[in-house]
Amino acid sequence: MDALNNFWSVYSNLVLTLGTNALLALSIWLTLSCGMLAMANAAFMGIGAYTSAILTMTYGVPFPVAIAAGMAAPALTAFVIGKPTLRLSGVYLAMATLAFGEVVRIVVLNAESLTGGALGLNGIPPITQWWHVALALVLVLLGLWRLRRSKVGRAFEAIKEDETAAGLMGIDVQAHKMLAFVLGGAIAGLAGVLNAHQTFFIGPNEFGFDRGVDILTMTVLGGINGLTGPVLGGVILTILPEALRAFGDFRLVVNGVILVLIVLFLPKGIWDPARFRQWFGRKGAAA
Amino acid sequence: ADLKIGVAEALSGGAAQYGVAIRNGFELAASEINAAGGINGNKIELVVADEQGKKEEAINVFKKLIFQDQVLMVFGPTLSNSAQAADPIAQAAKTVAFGTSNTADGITSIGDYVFRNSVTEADVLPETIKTAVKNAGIKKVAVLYGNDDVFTKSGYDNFKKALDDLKIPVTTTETFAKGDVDFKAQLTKIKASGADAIVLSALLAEGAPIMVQARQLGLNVPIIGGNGMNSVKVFELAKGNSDNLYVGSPWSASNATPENTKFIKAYNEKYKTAPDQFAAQAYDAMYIAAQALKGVKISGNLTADRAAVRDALPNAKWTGATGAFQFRRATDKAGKPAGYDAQQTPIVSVTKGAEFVIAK
Amino acid sequence: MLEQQLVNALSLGCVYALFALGFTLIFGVLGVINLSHGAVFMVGAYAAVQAMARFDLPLWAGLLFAFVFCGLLGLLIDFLVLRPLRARNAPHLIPMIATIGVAIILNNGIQGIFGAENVRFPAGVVSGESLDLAGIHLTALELGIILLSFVLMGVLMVALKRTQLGRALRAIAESPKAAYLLGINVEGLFFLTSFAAAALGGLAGVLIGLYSNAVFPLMGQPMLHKGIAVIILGGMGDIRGAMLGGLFLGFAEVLSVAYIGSTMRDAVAFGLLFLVLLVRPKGLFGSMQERKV
Amino acid sequence: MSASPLLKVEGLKVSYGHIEAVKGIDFELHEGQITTLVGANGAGKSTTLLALSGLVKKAAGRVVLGGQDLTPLSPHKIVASGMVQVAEGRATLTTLSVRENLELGGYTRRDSRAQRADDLDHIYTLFPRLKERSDGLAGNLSGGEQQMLAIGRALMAKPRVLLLDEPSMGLAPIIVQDIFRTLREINKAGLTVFLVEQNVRQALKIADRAYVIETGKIVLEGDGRELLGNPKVQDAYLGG
Amino acid sequence: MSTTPLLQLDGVSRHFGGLKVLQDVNLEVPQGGIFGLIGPNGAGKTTVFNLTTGLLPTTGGTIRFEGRDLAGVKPHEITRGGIARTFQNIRIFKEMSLLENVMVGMHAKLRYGGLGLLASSGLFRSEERRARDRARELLSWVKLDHKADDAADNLSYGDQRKLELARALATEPKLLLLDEPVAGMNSSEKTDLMHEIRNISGRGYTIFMIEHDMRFVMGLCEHIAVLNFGRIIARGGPDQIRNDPQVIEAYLGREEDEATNEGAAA
Ligand SMILES: Nc1ncnc2c1ncn2[C@@H]1O[C@H](COP(=O)(O)OP(=O)(O)OP(=O)(O)O)[C@@H](O)[C@H]1O
Ligand SMILES: Nc1ncnc2c1ncn2[C@@H]1O[C@H](COP(=O)(O)OP(=O)(O)OP(=O)(O)O)[C@@H](O)[C@H]1O
Ligand SMILES: [Mg+2]
Ligand SMILES: [Mg+2]
Repeated sequence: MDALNNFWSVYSNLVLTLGTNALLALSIWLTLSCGMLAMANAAFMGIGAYTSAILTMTYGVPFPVAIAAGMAAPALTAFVIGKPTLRLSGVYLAMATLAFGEVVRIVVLNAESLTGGALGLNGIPPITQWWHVALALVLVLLGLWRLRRSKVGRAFEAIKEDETAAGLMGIDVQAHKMLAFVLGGAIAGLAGVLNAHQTFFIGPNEFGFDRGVDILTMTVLGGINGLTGPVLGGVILTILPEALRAFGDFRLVVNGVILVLIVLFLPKGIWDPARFRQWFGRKGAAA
Repeated sequence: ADLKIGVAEALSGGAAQYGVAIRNGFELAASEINAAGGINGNKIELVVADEQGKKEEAINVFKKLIFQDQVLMVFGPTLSNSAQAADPIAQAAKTVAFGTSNTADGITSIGDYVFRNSVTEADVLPETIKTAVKNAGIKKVAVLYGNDDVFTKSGYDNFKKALDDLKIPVTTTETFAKGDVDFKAQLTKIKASGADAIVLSALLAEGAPIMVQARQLGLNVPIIGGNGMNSVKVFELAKGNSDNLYVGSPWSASNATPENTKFIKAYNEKYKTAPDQFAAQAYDAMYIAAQALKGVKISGNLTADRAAVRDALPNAKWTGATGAFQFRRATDKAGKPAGYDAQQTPIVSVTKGAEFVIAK
Repeated sequence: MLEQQLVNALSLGCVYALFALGFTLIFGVLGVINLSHGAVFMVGAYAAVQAMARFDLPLWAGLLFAFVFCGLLGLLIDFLVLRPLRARNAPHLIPMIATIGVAIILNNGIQGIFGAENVRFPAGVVSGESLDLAGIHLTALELGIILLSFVLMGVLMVALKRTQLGRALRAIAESPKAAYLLGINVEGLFFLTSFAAAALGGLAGVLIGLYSNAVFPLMGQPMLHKGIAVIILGGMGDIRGAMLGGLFLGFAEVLSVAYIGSTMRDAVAFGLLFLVLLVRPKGLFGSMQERKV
Repeated sequence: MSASPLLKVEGLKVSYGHIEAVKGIDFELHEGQITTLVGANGAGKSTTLLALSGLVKKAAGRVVLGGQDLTPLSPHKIVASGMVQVAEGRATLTTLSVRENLELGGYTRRDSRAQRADDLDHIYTLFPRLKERSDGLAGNLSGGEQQMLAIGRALMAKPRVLLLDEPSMGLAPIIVQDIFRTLREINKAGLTVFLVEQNVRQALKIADRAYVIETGKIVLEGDGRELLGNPKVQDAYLGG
Repeated sequence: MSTTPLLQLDGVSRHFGGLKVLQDVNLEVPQGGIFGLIGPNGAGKTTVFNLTTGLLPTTGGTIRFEGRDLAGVKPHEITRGGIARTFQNIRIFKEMSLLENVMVGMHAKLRYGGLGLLASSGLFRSEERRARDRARELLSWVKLDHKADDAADNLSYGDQRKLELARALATEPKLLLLDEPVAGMNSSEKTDLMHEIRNISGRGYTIFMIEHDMRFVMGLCEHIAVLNFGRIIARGGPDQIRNDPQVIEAYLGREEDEATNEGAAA
């Protein structure tokens, strides 16, 4: 019990970060599963974080309300920018969404009276409990799991493979893309709310390009062919730098090497059911 | 028994430039203290951890140092943003968090376990401006600062306040972002505005090229810099264009007190490079802490010992590389007493021929 | 002031273009958004600084050294990372993620070796002379960057559009399988491209390092962000687009500093990028052609 | 029949994962002849061709072209040694112009520019439709036009052996006639042709030699006309 | 049966830049039966399909389906309205299983709503089961049911075409557009598919197909239109078309060797 307590006091923040990172990975997975490389998730996370932090700090609203608002604000933003941007494809979409993220960051930097500008917001009440994160993750996973097994999930996948053909199957391509984008925004916002109320502080530079790339890396590294991949990717990428502390000055080099090795040897992501089947199949055949 | 002290600094990522110098400062001071017999016979053992300049990492590292490594107190973290996130952890665990490079407002209002010896620019900048105005006959200035970085932005806020207080007109205010390489657009505008000086809140990575490009554009006015520019590296990075830069800080490379001379020499010997203000402040911080620890009876009960350190620290006084030092109580948002800021006298110097010359 | 600002915009635009040329080349042929290009760029700057400082080399030799060194580094990255991924038919985002790993290795490796602090080129390697004409100021280095970026663009464009090699590269870009069927040495050309793109990146690293006077381990990251914007603006993989995208961004930034205010500079630049994409979804020069049904 | 074959394939096996698509086949092509390989969907015809060109890995077997062992060569070397393929699905380079596609066909050639220009003209007389669209993007061609382009492009390489994977697919009857006539012509001019076809009747008619493949194994071989009359072939491939 | 044709093209034209791919095309596909569209490569046949399914806008003229003008109607709405198609260059969803491919086709026919699926699990389950059963049935129509759970990518060319057909049928169309359905199949497979299509037509689907295989076209279609250089040059029954000198000149060819056309008499 003592050991557990001790573990918790050392690693609680890490564990909660695992949860929020898993949420972020899932949020971008949603758009990827629909064939869109949309990289606005860091910005959506930021919008969620700022919205909720301002609400709890200056207006003292209850946490559930802050969560709802922190999810609604990015979802609404996604809806508004989705209309023109989702026509773009591939890296062009990625760039437009990154550009949008930059604009958000600069607006936050300049809206000093509300956001604290470059200094960020300090003294956010640490309301987030472990079970908030756990519950959020479980609910999101359940929802996405259901979605994936439904006609909506199939439509996402069809759109990912061939938009034209999907349209000719009676799928409203634009509406489905919008749905993925908006839901992704809401989930990223949720992660932002939980993160803001866990770390006392948020600043505009946390939600920029690097975070966007981090989120994408977690998901792709984990594997995008299911829900397990993003969660796994989020967990591994969060833990890895901690686990490598022994390497001292060169630990991030080791971190990079491991990243490359994973990608090289597991190019479809860490969680790749097809490969598992293949391994399993081969073993079965050998036996 | 050894006195375990945590050092949480950014040793990788963009803030590593500062974090590494800071760690060096601590290690130099600790080895000197240990070589001289330690504190009441106890050796200092530094537990160094990399917080990458990220807030989550800073929290993780603080937790690891406080709960797992069971340190007596923690130095760091490097960036103010990280301090905003990590210091509350120390506060809640009733462990001293001692920052040596956090200059942003409000850090010490987190609680009474939060200390820093980094001089906030609010105290320094008015002095710098006054001296520069007096020396160079400045009437109106242009302001240039990095607006996406806490350090340079809070520096700017203080500059602005000081300029307002001194009633010095500002011709134009321009910004840049971290990582920019070209500042000519801003400098051209400043030149056209006819300012007598540039007030510059920047770190060296941008500050040095700004000086060079300003001179290239024929903008030869004095530059008034903040803490970030206070480094002899400016002579190397802005070689040939480094004159006429005013900086104010308790620490100056050309301050020839015996303490400072000894520090610079030792640092140069150990790390083969010149120290900067970050290193100097870390070095002094270690001595300040040592000073306080001398008066603490280590009982072996960690909770009690930590509280004892906290109680001893506010009274520590020390004259080191940065001159005479003592703490000053800060208040929190509600005006109640909270942590402790530094109380020091700044020295203003101006660059001339690859040297800082103290300006009166 | 306007004249000077226009000149400023031109030289900044060419700085961006110079970085973007190699970046767009590797995308154009390998189809990989090479996020290690910024790191290779940084390695180029370090390679030249070290070579010039240690052996007292002149600038041209430093440039040559960085060119070759980074070219070889590009080959190594291709050989160890990208080629195995091609052989394994990795899904298209995967090579990009791998290059993130490479960037982490290079950035932190250099920091581990040379430290996190700024270093600079030996003083006096570039002529301090400058062109002053009717109140306009242009340094020799800026002039060099402007000229070089235009020359490189010209050379690359001719090479890609008018030669059999260029056609082969475009064939590979579209379909390696088709290229194989035509007898094109696909792997060989992939290597060649990786070499050339990285070598160009190294060259850009030296020149831009000289220009900004600050060489440090993370100097490539901000450049990378801008570089992505530039090649998207121009149209991914399009050489002429990289040049025009660079100029577009340079002018957008400088003019917004001059007339709107520097706090809004990036907002204006990225806002414009956003708008350009809405009007031309494949960038200024991206082919607007839809896949035929 | 001439003495030694131009191309000899022995014990060729190809697997996708743990599915064996080609299960050890032997066949040969003789200089100046048309040889055809016919079989149902999924029998392994395309796989065989891809393996010959080195685009899929051979699990076993040997490919020898005029005494030169091609087995270990990489695809571009195989093309350079004179064996060129028109693949299923055409592999049109959609973002290049029609002319550029054709010019790339001659990529491995080392002869004069004028010689290549002559050959280009020859292709244009063979397929006038391509000449009309010569500067347009190949991606905008109709399906049939793309097939012409693919054949034209392969001919630009001046191959010794031409491998064709279903060249008649998607073409108008009049063009199919043209293409088979062209094939016969270029064959008469000395080109060795290996033809994979679904249009079994047509293929057997022009073939000197034919192989029938079923689920990765060769089940019948013989003279083209002879197989046309074979009741088993009639039954399985020529329909009622 | 009503007199209005199911699909009607009225003076339709389509240009790509200066290229006039279709010019003043008038076509009527009657309700029921099998209608054929033939013509040389590049004549514009596929373009007719692209216009009909809303993938491209017309340059001029109107297209009506069941009397309704299709101008500006989105592809997915046209599909929901009852037109399905297959593609000349196969476009199945390669990474999905055969079953999933077909289930995608049933997208608009499943009655649980977008997010309602999270709430009502009873309806969700029964609808999904219905979709699965129906998809298997459709796969068995084209004799692919034994591969239902394989990845579509691993199918051979001919099988991919059949899968596309099953997927198109899953949208429950009134009009089925087939773009060269037997390209890449051998004679006996063609014969099989011919039976299949006749069956499908017998179930009440109207079929409009493009095909270059004359045995197939002549054997199946009651009405045929011939497109050449973007214009209709002939219309009529198989016999009429076969003997039309213009069609022979432009499309069929005059080869004495009639076997080229795979034996016009099927
Ligand atoms: N990339 C692949 N991965 C796995 N299996 C494959 C792959 N390509 C082909 N196959 C399988 O290999 C077998 C042979 O396929 P192949 O394409 O060679 O047949 P084919 O004779 O050319 O048929 P068709 O006449 O339909 O083109 C088939 O069972 C097919 O499903
Ligand atoms: N998106 C497009 N842009 C430019 N030209 C096009 C486009 N789509 C079709 N075309 C041109 O229109 C003409 C008709 O094309 P279409 O695909 O309709 O022919 P088709 O009759 O189906 O021929 P095939 O029998 O060979 O498939 C062709 O010359 C083609 O190049
Ligand atoms: Mg085949
Ligand atoms: Mg067609």
